[in-house]
Amino acid sequence: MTSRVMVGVLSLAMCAALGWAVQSLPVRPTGLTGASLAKLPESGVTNPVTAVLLNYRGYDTLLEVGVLLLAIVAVWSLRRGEWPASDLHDRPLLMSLLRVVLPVLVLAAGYLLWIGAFAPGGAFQGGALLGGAIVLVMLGGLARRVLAYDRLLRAGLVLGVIVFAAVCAVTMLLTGGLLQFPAGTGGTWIMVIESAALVSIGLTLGLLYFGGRPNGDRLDSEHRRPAHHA
Amino acid sequence: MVIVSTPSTGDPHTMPDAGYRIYALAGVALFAIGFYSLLVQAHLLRRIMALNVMGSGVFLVYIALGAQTPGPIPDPVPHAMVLTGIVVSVCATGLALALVDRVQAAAGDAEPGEDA
Amino acid sequence: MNLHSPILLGILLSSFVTGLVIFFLKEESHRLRTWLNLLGAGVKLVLVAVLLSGVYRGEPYTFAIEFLPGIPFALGADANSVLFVTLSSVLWFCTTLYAVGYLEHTPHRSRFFGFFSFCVTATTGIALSANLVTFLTFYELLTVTTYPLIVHRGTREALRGGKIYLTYTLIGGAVLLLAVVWLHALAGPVVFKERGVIQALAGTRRGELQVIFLLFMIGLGVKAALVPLHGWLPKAMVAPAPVSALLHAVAVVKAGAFGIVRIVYDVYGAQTAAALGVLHPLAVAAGVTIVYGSVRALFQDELKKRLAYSTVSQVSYIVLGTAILGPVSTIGGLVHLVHQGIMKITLFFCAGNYAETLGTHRVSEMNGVGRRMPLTTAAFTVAALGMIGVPPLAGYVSKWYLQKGAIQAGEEWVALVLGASSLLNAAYFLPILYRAWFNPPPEHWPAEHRFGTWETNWMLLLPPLVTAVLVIWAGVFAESSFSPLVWVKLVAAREYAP
Amino acid sequence: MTSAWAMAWLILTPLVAAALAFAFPRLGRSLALGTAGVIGLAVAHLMRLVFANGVQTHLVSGWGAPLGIELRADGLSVLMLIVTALIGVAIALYSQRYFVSEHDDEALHRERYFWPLFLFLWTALDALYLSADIFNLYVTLEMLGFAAVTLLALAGTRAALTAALRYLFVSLSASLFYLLGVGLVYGQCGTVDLPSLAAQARSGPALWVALALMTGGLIAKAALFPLHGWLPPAHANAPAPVSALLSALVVKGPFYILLRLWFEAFPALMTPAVAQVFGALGAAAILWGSVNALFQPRLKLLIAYSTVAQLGYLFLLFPLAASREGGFMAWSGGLMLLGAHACAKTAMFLTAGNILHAAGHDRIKDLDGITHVLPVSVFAFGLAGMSLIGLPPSSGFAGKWLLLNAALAQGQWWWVAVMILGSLLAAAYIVRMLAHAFTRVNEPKTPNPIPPVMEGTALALALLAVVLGFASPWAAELLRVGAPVVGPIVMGGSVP
Repeated sequence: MTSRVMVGVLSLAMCAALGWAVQSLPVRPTGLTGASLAKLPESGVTNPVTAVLLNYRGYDTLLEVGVLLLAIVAVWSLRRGEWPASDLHDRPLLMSLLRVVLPVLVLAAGYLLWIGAFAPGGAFQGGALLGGAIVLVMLGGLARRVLAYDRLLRAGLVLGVIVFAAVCAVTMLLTGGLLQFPAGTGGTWIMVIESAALVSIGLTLGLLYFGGRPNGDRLDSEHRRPAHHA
Repeated sequence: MVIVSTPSTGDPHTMPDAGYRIYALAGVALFAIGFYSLLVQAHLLRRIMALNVMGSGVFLVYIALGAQTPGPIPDPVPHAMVLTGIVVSVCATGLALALVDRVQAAAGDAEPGEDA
Repeated sequence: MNLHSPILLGILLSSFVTGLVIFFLKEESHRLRTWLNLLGAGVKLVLVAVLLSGVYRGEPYTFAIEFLPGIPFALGADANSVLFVTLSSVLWFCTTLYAVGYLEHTPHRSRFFGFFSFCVTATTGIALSANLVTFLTFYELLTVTTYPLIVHRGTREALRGGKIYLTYTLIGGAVLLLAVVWLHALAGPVVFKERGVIQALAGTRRGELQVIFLLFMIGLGVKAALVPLHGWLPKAMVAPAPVSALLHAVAVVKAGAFGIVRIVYDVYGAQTAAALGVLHPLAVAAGVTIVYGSVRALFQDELKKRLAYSTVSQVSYIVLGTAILGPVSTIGGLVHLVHQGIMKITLFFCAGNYAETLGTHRVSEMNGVGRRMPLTTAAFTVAALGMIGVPPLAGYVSKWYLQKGAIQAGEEWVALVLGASSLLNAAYFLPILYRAWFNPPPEHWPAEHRFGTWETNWMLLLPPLVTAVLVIWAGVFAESSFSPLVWVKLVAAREYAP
Repeated sequence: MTSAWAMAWLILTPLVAAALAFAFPRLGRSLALGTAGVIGLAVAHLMRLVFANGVQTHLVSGWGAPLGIELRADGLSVLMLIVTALIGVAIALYSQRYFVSEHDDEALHRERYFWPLFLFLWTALDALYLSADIFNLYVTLEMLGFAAVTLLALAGTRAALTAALRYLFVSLSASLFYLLGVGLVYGQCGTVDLPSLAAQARSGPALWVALALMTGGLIAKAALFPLHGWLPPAHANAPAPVSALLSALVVKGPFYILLRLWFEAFPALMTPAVAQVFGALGAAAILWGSVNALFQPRLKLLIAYSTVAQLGYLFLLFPLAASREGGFMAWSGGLMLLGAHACAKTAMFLTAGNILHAAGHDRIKDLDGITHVLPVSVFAFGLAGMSLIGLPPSSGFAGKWLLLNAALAQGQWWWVAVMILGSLLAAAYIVRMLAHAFTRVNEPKTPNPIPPVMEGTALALALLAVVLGFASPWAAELLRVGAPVVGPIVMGGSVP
């Protein structure tokens, strides 16, 4: 109990210090709004957030796509995934909902990807929708065969990193700078990167929900050993 | 995620300059609450949630910083950073959940540390 | 780097490469290992002979590569280096032969001889170091490479001895490191040079230099077994006899004593050290050690222990000679570096022979060993008499110069110390000689082995005979042109040159 | 090849290789070796450029600060990249045989996932050492932490999983502290670019709090006393090559960021009191870690506690390098010690892996006579131990020499005492292990055979830990490029 009190005091003290720090932040700081907007025409997109994500700070996003892949590699290394539902005929309502919702979700994901260049949206937002669609698919117990197809899944998961890195290499050959797009082509390159990223992000988010490597993992099917855990 | 209400949507000269601070203060409060829970909660799932609360606090601070600069358009840089942070935090949560499950499968209970 | 640098490197590499190769030899390739050992020791002897003549002619020998920023890893050869390197490489050759014979049919010989060779590499490195950091490097390497030799037998007792050894020497090493770093922080890179290199600081940094000197003496005093830092030496007696020979005569205590010589003469400079007032306390410490070691030796029944305390006492003659200002005592101290080495190694070889051949480890078991092993006992007798200081043997020469030097320097109390020590030496050596020659041998020796023609294995017999001859030669021909004494006079002349 | 290409190779090669190693699990081994080769060449090239032309900067996407991200390679970065590459190559070699030597499915599973995770770890470290942007550093830190935790969990034992979970919680919360700190810095300064922050040279409550947050997070990640509790179970229970990676490389990343923050971005906040606090924590780590190492029953725990102690030495750099007199000596000494520790600790953990493999356990009291069955490994352990103790001519000695010299020149003798005491304690715990190795046993057990590459890698690194002492002038020259501290590298008025 005393330790709780101590932790409480510590947290309060930290909160107070943080509040003090926030209060002391400048009222009219420089920020980067002006700079972001000024360079927007050169970035190839008109949505400033997308410009920051994929152009000004595109390098962050490259690593971030790497982190996403790393997360799925990590989860797969830890355990096997589980199917939430066994029999989809038990859930007629879900099935009929999915028939409507799934195409809409995929379409919406594509739309978000496209609109990201001009307005709020982009690969991450689209990817989140796509991930949601995959979760629904799994909840419905659909597409077991596809999701058990290890090679395909792996290809989809690494697509984002590979395409991003390829774009890096190609544009670097053209301009000599990392992630520096030839003048006027920024929008195209960004769209290439985002399209690949959309697939990988969607798959990653969906498969994180699955929570482990699919049962079709080649190593498992080769050896057919019972699970030690899960 | 990026569509965030900011206090500076109107004419910057009529708005209080430091209005964004209330959001930042809420953010640091969330951060502190999350930190407290992280230290006092024993249940692993709650600790993961505590980390997410801390993360949300941090993101709220970043979002508030977007409104720090005057003008109708918020600063896109911290917003993009939050987007990156959220993706990382999703990954972290996924990893943590998988690891907790492995630990529970190996140990049979959710309390860590007895043989650390 | 000049044409001479390959010789300096060669002296180190002759044993280093030998050691490396031996590590990878199979345990069974006994013959190859023996030849490699002797080849390495022989090559080293030849190279040292070349170096000796070169330095005598006044040729410069230097070798340096980058090591620490601003401080090279530097080798060189001055008269002091050559004295020590000659001593250790000659005795090394004898010890190698002896060790081959001694360790026949025991396990882990490749490991043993590998570290054995590394050990001499470190010792010759100490001798040839041209600056303080290089000296420190080899000094610590010596510590590390000796440990596996001390614990070689792997028994509880051996491990305990090894632990005590490391405790003392590593702490000593740490103190030495502190002294070296501190001096560098004050004076910048320190290169060994006759008459010292820190005169410029002696006026302004007197207190710090005194403390640093004390740290140096503690750091080096551990290996040189200055009382009260000598505790490891008797405990390290658990090591095999060739290792004891190594510890006492060739490498470890000698490295400590040589280090003290280096610090006093070539870092501080005798005159500067005297002006700082640090020599007199050192002389007193040496005097105390001399008497204390002799007294303790008197009460040891185990032969190797008695010899160990005798070493504690005798090595401090070197320190004493160094700590008394003036060329004559310098001669006495330095020449004892050589004389103590050849006398003590003879004694340890003989002690090992008794143990291996007859199984006798104690003085009380030595009745009549002279009749059973006349050659070994003759060598033992020569060395023991030399230690006592009977003319015309080697020890007499050292003591005579020490005595004369002390009186010249006005330190009459030293004469008392030397007199007392000689009496004590006689008191602990003469009874052994009497027993060995005049008491009747027992019916059965504790554990007797027969080795055909000779009284013991010829590889065990030859080394003590050779070193005993050296003891006589160093005394009788002290004033000839090929003796340690003549060389030492050269060193003293350079140190005290106007 | 421009420095931009060298930097791009350093980051993209391991990233792409990681993705491919995941997509094609059978290729993992070859991909890692290929990556090691490419990275070796790229680091060598970058080093050449830094020596020839000074600090190398690349504006990613061509924008430049404050809008864009900068990659920057100065002497410090290059040194860290070299250390990473050395250890990375060694681990890539060692792991060629480590996992498959057991021949069961679990081992195969571990190996298949080891390679992509290892390559991600390498990506994260390379990116971390090249980044000049404190937000980008956050992303690299997270990548580093995820990869490290998962690699540890690969061991699959209960102890390892529990340690991994604890490590993950520490790592994630520490990252959030860091991230919040970055946010406050941005709020105050309007930039997250290190050189721009340095140019602003601001102070104020927000920056103090921000720096405190970031420092707290980074200290926890770097396992500085008293936040080191997660380290020993984590490093001791991981598979051998992972233990080596964690101890040699992973904890160095956050330490590096601390240097960048305190010495480059906010030197104004580095008051003598702050410097002394860092030093005091470091000193406590040295003593606490060393004393604990003395009493550990298992070899890998001993080595892990030794890491706690050795990390303490790195933090002595703060009080010693902050001073003008001998500042650069301490700076280069501390960083040389970092490299020395990386080589020595890798050699030790790999040796421990060999011992575990051969003997089936690593209980120190039952390791009698291990020299007779694993002479090369024990020799490697001894050599690595020399470097940890700081015996000349090892690289550990070179580092300690410079630190000691700086401390004495500045009259901060208390750090001298701590360092010397730490060395003696290190000697004690290393001899504790080695003494068992020399014990005579009558019937040595027949050990499991060890693939030669596993013994060879350990020995090579141990030798490197010793002979790199001779590379210290070179390291000092490298570190001089873009160093944030000044001062001579040799003290004292040179005596004639």
